[in-house]
Amino acid sequence: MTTFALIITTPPTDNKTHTALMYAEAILAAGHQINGVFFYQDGVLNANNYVLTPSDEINLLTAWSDFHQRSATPLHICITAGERRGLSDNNEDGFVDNINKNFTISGLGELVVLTSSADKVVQL
Amino acid sequence: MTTFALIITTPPTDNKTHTALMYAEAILAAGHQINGVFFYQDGVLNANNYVLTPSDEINLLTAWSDFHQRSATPLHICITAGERRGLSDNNEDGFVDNINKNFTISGLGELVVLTSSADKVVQL
Amino acid sequence: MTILHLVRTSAFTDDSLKQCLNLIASADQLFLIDDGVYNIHHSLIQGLKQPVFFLQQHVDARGLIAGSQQRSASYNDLVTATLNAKKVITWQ
Amino acid sequence: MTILHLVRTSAFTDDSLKQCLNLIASADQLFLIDDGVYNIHHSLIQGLKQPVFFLQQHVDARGLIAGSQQRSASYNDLVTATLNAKKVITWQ
Amino acid sequence: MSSHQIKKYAIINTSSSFNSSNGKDSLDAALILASYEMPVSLFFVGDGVYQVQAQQNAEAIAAKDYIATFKALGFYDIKDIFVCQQSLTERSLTTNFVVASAKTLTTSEIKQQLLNFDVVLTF
Amino acid sequence: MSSHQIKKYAIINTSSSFNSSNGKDSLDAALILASYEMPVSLFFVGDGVYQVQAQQNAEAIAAKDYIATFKALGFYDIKDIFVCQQSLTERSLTTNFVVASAKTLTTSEIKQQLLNFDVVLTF
Repeated sequence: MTTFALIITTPPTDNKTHTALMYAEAILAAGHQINGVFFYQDGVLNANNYVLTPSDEINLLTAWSDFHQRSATPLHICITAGERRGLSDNNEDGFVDNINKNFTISGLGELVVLTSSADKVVQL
Repeated sequence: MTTFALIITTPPTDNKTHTALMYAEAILAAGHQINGVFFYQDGVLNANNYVLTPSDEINLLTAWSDFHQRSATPLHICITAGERRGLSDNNEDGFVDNINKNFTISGLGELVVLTSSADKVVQL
Repeated sequence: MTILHLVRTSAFTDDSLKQCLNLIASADQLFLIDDGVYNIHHSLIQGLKQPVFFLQQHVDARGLIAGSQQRSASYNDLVTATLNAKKVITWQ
Repeated sequence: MTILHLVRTSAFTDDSLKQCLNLIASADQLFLIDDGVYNIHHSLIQGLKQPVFFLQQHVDARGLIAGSQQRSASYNDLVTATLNAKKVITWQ
Repeated sequence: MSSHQIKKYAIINTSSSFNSSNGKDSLDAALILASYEMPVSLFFVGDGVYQVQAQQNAEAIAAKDYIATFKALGFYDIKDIFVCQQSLTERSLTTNFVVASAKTLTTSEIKQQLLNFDVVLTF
Repeated sequence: MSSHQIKKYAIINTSSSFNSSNGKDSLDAALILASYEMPVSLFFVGDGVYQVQAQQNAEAIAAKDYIATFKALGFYDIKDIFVCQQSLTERSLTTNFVVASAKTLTTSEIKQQLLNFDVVLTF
């Protein structure tokens, strides 16, 4: 069994993000393990509870959440990148935490931990 | 006096958006009028109240808000594009309207109205 | 009446400038802004018949030195260019 | 051990494939995914020494017909290619 | 502020089918313009020519099949669909288009066409 | 899950200075890797070579001046900064770099260098 770390930098409006999910599924299907998926840059938008997609289109938030729940794969978001793009873990006046609970709030340090501990690092 | 309609499709993390603001300022400084700015695609992220930027960087939400308040230029966001990117005018459980009050919630129809009524249309 | 073409990307990376030059008419204007100013040193715009303007602030930000064939412009000049054109096409 | 190069963009629009080919070693592998599959018909990859793979689903989605010089692959093949390489470089 | 009037719109598509949301967002804009009875012509240049190719299958990558809507453009009175011949040739593509009414034009012909419009948008 | 270990990282920068947040996001990643004592080498290829040019002035466009931080990379023990000679030449650029320790390499030399790393990231 080989361990993987994935880095995702594309938003849910970009089909490349679906590719990343399919690749993650294929890793698990082949019997390997993903130590964690790190969402950076526009990738953090995948964790936004506020994102709505029309009912005839794939909802990547639902898809990632389902992936997490089936596999227990940690999904990390870079909170600094998130704050620049409208994600917030703040519940004070005028704010509601909009980061989906299937994602873990992390910093760039987690990128280092994940990529240095996995056998394979793939950026998608 | 010439009337302008501007279409902005770039997010606040992209310096091209600052260019658009500087261009809008120059239009007004030259004595012309902007009938409206229409934010489409990733441009809608400019209206997100949740976006935080470090204190040593320009905050485009503040800058657009200030521009609106000084000039009364209407700033429209395409709500469909917004919903795909984490903007919400919903105040139900788990949501707080995060669209800045200096922006008007609109649909693509407003793009038609603005561009067909202005003397000049510029997409930035 | 002419078309004002705004080019916002580097032709060393993408093909926006190329698409623009395929469709620019001889009476049109080319205006380089944002990363489009990197094109002041691109072979595609050497010897163009059309006047080529660039936003001076965007050249300054990138530490470039413009050649003598292209013309420095301000945001106010960009507004004027818009007024003088029938319409604008933005290549980004 | 070799490098697996993933190319995700069309070389007709941007220069990712070109950057990749500048740095690909003769023992490396090239794997086209996403818009990178448009490159199956680009002159840059004709006659390459390295094997060129493409994700069949991504070719199908775009209505392309692959030539015989490139090799159809599944996501499972992409995982295998990752396992067989020492490291991966993603050009996007 | 003047009320809106009829203007002629050109939309130039330079993006491939699925790499960004440009293709779909452009089509949405074209349809809404048409619903306001604005004349709209669509141009496909550069990688935009991939959008009008037949045999695409968005479902293979779980993408929205906005391509299918091209076939319905006639119902929206969008009749002018122009595809750049040079861009097709560069990409070894045929004129097997998803919409039968699409016509190929040379870059010179597109340049001439562009004189006819009041507003030009690019996606 | 194994705990993390020291790995050698290469970061390849292909983006220009200000068009996207890639330049700054890449530098942030490099600095955090260095703070975890991972050896990091930076490569600048394609339009990435614009990032290391001297005389840039981010303030002229109200951008964050992350370029200034390149000068401090030595303090973070990031000593290997490699710039693609071919990309410089194509763009008519000089070797007047913002960071004195930057070295130019040919594409063949970069290809050789890449053999030395465990992880390669691109921005």
